[in-house]
Amino acid sequence: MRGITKRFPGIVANDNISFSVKKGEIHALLGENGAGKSTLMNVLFGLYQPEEGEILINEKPVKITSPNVANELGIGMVHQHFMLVETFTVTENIVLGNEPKSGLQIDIKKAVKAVEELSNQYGLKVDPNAKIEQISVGMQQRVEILKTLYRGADILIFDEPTAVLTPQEINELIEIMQSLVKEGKTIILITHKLKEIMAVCDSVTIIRRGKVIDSLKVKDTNPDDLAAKMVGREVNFSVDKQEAQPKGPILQVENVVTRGNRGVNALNGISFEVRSGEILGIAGVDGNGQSELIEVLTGLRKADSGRVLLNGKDITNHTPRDISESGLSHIPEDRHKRGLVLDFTMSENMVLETYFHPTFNKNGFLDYAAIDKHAAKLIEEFDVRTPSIHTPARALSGGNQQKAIIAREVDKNPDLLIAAQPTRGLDVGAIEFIHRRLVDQRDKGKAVLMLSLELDEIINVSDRIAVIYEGKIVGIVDAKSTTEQELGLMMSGGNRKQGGGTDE
Amino acid sequence: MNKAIAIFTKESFLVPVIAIILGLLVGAIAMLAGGFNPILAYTALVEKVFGSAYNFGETIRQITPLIFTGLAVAFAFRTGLFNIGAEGQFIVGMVAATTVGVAFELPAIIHAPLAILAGAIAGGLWGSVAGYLKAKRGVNEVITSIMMNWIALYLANWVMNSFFVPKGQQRSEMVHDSAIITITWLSQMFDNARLHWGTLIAVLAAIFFYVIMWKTRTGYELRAVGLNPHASEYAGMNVNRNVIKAMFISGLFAGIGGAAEILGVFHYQAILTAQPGYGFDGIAVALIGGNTPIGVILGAILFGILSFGAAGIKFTAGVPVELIRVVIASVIFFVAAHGIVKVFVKPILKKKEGGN
Amino acid sequence: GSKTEAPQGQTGNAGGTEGAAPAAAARVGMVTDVGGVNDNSFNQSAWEGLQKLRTDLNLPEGNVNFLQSTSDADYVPNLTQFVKDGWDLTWGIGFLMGDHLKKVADENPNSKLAIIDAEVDAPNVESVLFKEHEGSFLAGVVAAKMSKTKKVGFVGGVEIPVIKRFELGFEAGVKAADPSVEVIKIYTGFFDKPDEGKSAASQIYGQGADIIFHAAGGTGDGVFNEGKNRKSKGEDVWVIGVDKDQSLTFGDDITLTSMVKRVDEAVHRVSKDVIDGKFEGGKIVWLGLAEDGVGLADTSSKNVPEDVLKLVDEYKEKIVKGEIKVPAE
Amino acid sequence: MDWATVASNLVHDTIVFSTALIFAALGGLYSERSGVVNIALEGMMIIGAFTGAVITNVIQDSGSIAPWIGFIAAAIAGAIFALPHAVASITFKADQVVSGVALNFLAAGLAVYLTKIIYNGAGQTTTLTEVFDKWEIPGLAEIPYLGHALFEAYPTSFLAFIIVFLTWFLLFKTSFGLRLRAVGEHPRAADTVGINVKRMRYIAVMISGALAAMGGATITLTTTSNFSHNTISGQGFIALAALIFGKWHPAGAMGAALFFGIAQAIKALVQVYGLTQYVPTEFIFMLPYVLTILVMAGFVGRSSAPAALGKPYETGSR
Ligand SMILES: Nc1ncnc2c1ncn2[C@@H]1O[C@H](COP(=O)(O)OP(=O)(O)OP(=O)(O)O)[C@@H](O)[C@H]1O
Ligand SMILES: Nc1ncnc2c1ncn2[C@@H]1O[C@H](COP(=O)(O)OP(=O)(O)OP(=O)(O)O)[C@@H](O)[C@H]1O
Ligand SMILES: [Mg+2]
Ligand SMILES: [Mg+2]
Repeated sequence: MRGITKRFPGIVANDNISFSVKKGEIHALLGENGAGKSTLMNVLFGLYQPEEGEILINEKPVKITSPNVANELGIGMVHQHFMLVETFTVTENIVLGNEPKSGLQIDIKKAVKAVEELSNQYGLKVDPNAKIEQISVGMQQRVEILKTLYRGADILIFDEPTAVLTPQEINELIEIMQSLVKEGKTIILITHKLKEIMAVCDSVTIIRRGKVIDSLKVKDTNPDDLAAKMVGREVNFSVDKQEAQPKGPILQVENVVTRGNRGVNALNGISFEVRSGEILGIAGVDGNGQSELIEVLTGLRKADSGRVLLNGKDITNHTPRDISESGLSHIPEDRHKRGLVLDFTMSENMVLETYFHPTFNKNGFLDYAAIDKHAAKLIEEFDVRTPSIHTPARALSGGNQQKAIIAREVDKNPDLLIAAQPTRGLDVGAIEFIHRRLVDQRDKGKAVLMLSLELDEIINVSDRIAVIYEGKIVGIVDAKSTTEQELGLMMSGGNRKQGGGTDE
Repeated sequence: MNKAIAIFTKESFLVPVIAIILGLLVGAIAMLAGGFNPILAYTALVEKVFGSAYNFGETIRQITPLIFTGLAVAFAFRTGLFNIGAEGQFIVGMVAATTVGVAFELPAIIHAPLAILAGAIAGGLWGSVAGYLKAKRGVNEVITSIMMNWIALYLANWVMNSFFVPKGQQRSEMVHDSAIITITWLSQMFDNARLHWGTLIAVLAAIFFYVIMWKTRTGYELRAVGLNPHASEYAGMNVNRNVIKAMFISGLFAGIGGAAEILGVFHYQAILTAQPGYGFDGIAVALIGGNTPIGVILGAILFGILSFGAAGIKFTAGVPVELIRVVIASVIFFVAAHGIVKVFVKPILKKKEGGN
Repeated sequence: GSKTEAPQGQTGNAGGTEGAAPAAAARVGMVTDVGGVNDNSFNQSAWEGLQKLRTDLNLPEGNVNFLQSTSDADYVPNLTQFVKDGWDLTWGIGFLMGDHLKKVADENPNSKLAIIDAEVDAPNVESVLFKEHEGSFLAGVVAAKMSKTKKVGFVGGVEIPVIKRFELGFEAGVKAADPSVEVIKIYTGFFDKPDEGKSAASQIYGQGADIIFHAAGGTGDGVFNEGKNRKSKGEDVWVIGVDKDQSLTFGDDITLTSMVKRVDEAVHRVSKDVIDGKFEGGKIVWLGLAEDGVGLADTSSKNVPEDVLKLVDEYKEKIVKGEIKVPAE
Repeated sequence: MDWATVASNLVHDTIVFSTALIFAALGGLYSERSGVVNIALEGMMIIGAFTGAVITNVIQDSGSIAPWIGFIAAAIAGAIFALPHAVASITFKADQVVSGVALNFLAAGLAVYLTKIIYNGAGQTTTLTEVFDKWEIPGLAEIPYLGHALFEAYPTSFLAFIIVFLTWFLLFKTSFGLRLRAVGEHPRAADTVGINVKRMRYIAVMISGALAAMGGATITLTTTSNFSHNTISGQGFIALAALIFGKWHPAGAMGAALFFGIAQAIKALVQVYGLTQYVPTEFIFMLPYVLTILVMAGFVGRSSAPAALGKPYETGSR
């Protein structure tokens, strides 16, 4: 790609970007949130038309006017937000747009066979007849990869493929990528995870604010160097924090049972406690009851039995408002669905849970001046980059949206802060900031409950780590003394530690 | 505040204006195609509306219910609901006002307000049925409100036939004078045009809309729930209650509209053979007005002028009154597809900038 | 301030009449309900009456005109339009316009108005009503005499006094001619929905009736459709039309006879009276068999046998003489 | 009167009344399955009813072929009439509800306006002399009761049922259908595999117009024999309700349409049997609507619309 420039209203997303990828390599694209990586790849895939610049494939200039053209040129893209039709089967998704036919009908049998063949060839296990809405995220990603392979892609673009995967799935994906390269495919990988770049990539291009900073061989660099190039300053990876000074329990969860969306028990008598002045991390493979646990704790889902105590007060099945007012804050895992009203202004979003407090609400009338002042303060304090407090939340980048949510939740000065996937999809700079905030909260003597699918994060940030498996805590370990191996084993249901509960 | 005055900002003001011009042009083309003289017709329209005090007064009468139903539709829109049932809410508002107006005898100072209040509450409750079914049973409010329109129509007729219509008549008895909200002196000033306090109430309702929606805690919740129910639930709002509340307030507007029509215009209720149509027209009004209260008032004025003036173009230029529907449709269409309008707006904006 | 007599820029239909009408020429207007002047029913009939007036008196085209209402709220401004414009006579067509016409009449005491099918008590309004029950009685006699299945049907529009008169008269006629004949009745609730009429007719024929009398305006078109459909399948069914001679519209292979209501005559006569200076404000005119305001269509002899027509004439005489009193409500 | 005859008549009438709704609901199905809200079914039916009546009227001297030509003309007119909705909501990314409302107004105005111009100021077309005659399926129609109920109907009714089947086949068995549904569920996904989202939606909206117009023409060419301002009067909205009620599935939409048809047929039946003595007529008139609400609230509950319904699609390529 040569001299690519792509502008959006008010922003130059790609500013004269040139970079090249060699055949058969895995090339990483690294950059902060909003650096312009996705935009660049969308240009390559024909979803956006650049204002300037040209693209060459095998040294021949090409015009990629639509994804169709990209497909024909052998470019396939695995998008971060999967491009899968939830209500279709795996096979239907894969063959969509390229269906084998017999007469007027789609030849579904032939399609299934083609899918099976491909999946065997590349070791991508899928159930061809399962509906997308029924399969795991990891499996969905394999479907995405199969989709590109089915179309005969030679160049595969992965946009943040690991952000949504469990450690096991990440390992599998890395193997898949390596086998793809062996088969002669070329891969462009967008990721924020430097470890992954070091592990699988051959070369890396770093983008900052729409410009290429550097392009180099992975073996000639190291994570600190990459991070510095990406952010423009030194980044501290290990969260430096004092020894925790835990005191009495803030949150006590006793034998909670609840049904999940599919009717079976998602929580099977889960028990644990979080003490003031500590960060409890909950590790586990996605789908083992994490989401349901948070929903029960925050009042969004009913517990069938068991008790939840906050500061000794029973809050089981209380309303979300009641629980929030009792001193619990929650950074939701899906910021777009739960965390923000995207069409509200930033100002309005900053009081989403407190608008009715006397500070903002006078006899049913809202004091917008007070709200604006409050918002301006938070935005300043948490360095949320937004053109103005009256900008709709929708217009902010993901990282800044997340910062805003954290500002709002931390500002409530809760006794317990629940942080679910607090850094998903964020760049290292933002991650550092958020981790810092969680630790600050702990140091103020508050309790923090963090759920994350990323073991690194869990191990780095938590003081104690509880492992959830099939709706139960199967063990609690000290973060300082545990290893990824140990956690991984517990997460897969092996080696259940005894006394899995709390140390009462 | 921004939202309410957004309609006056350069582009968002120009779009409807150009849409109206384009709509009138489409109408002119349709008239030429039908062998009529569009200039004569539009002149007749203007003359009809502004040519005599009586007709001008009657135009105001025509505009008033449109403001109410427009507000009803717009309010629901703002909270993420499509209230296609303003029609039914309007009808039950009429029934309630008639009931209070005919069945009770009270001092005027209480009677008329009570009758209006009854209409408001009836409309609100009728609307909240759709809200309730949506909230509790997940039934699409579009379907329920369409059905509720027809139920309202027949229910109204049943109530009238059973309790209020004298034998051999097709309408209820007159409401008592104490419940009537006609402004007699103003009416006389306008040559007996049927002017009533409902018009003032309509303007107050628009202000009420604005205040509730953008100044109060209730409005904040209603908007949040409409824009993102999941986040609202997370933030501790009762989503279901807010959906019902939104439909209640929406229905309130339409209900007052119905009550005002009875107490101010007809003074009795007739057996209905068809939907009065104000509810559906209210959808158009809300859409032309960009679902803002000021927009609704302006939209209702436009709509009212066009539809009242239609009789003028029939009378003078022989053009079928339905032509006006074509014009209104085109206006809505161009407002909706403002992308098309912007094609026309751009050069104008450019010229202005160049001039400055 | 009002400027009631403001000269309209131009009066006249499309194309207009350039040389303005002679000052003395009379102008008569009418206001219709939503049905409009081509409803195959009394609006149309009334308009035909005015057209006839125009040709008879050789009036310019713009001197008779109509305004169609799109809702109840339109009646008053539409009537007022003619009144304020100084037209010599303004007609309101239909029962439903009664109250509205009264209001306009009271507010404009110097104007002249007239109404069909409703009683309006005002010194400047002449009301014309019809004894539909008398005519319908005769239709009932024909139906009873000619039904092979001993079942006949009635399809009504909206259940208002006018239509009730049709129903009661028809039933009385049937029972008078043959008490063993059963009458099946349906009110569709609409005057302008042929599909409802068709459904009603289908049900009634399905019950074994072979003749249906309708008093449902445009809804009645559906009754004819259903009848025709069945006739083409070989069923021996008939429809009795209403208001006008409907065999002219639907053909005499399906139209047994029609109960004609001479709205056109009435409109023509009263309008002419006004022009001749013989307007009788405040008067309520009832037109029945005696006045030839109602009756069976002249074309009846096509399908109705001689003996039945003779019987009809006998009944007619008795009614006119007052020997039979047909129930009206 | 035996109950078998009553039932037979009831089913027969139900089919007559449901046919137009089936056409229109199927029309809505195509559009909405592709992600474009179609609240303009009402308007499209009006255009179909109008065109069907006028064209048939003009050529009715040519005999029993006339209604067929009118019917086809209606379908074409409907497809053309749907075009502005497609342009606004697909190309110009307008609010689809607003655009639909505009079309409803336009149809109501335009059709009557043209009628008045064509028929000398009359609010309706003259009564058609040539309309569809009922067909009897040889052999089957002679079966007692069942024959009258099911095998004696207007050709449009048979056609409607055939189109229900064809739609099901097209939607769930062919690649066109797979693509159409993909566009309605996840247009971006469809786009990235090379499906022309906009073109699919244009096609769907135009099919929608054609089918809804056929529904409208069915009414003028079977039950009313003329077109007037209230020939359709709300049936497009009922069809929309049937579509949602039927969960955007061809068979479901058909079932819902039949449900409305039966309620309408019962209305007349109840009067014939003199039940109005016990129940006021108004309550009988209300019946279909009350039943719909009860059924929706009681049994159907949350219905799942196509995921991308109502959302304009931005390619980003501009
Ligand atoms: N469709 C769009 N319209 C307007 N601005 C856009 C659009 N898409 C992206 N941008 C802006 O372009 C810039 C680059 O966005 P891009 O998605 O390429 O970043 P990224 O590097 O992929 O970030 P992330 O790590 O969050 O995925 C951002 O500032 C973003 O706000
Ligand atoms: N129309 C827009 N106006 C302003 N900012 C936008 C617009 N569309 C997207 N953005 C911003 O651009 C950024 C990139 O958008 P995108 O849709 O690519 O989401 P994303 O979360 O970065 O996903 P991915 O990393 O897969 O690209 C996001 O931060 C988003 O907030
Ligand atoms: Mg990105
Ligand atoms: Mg991202």
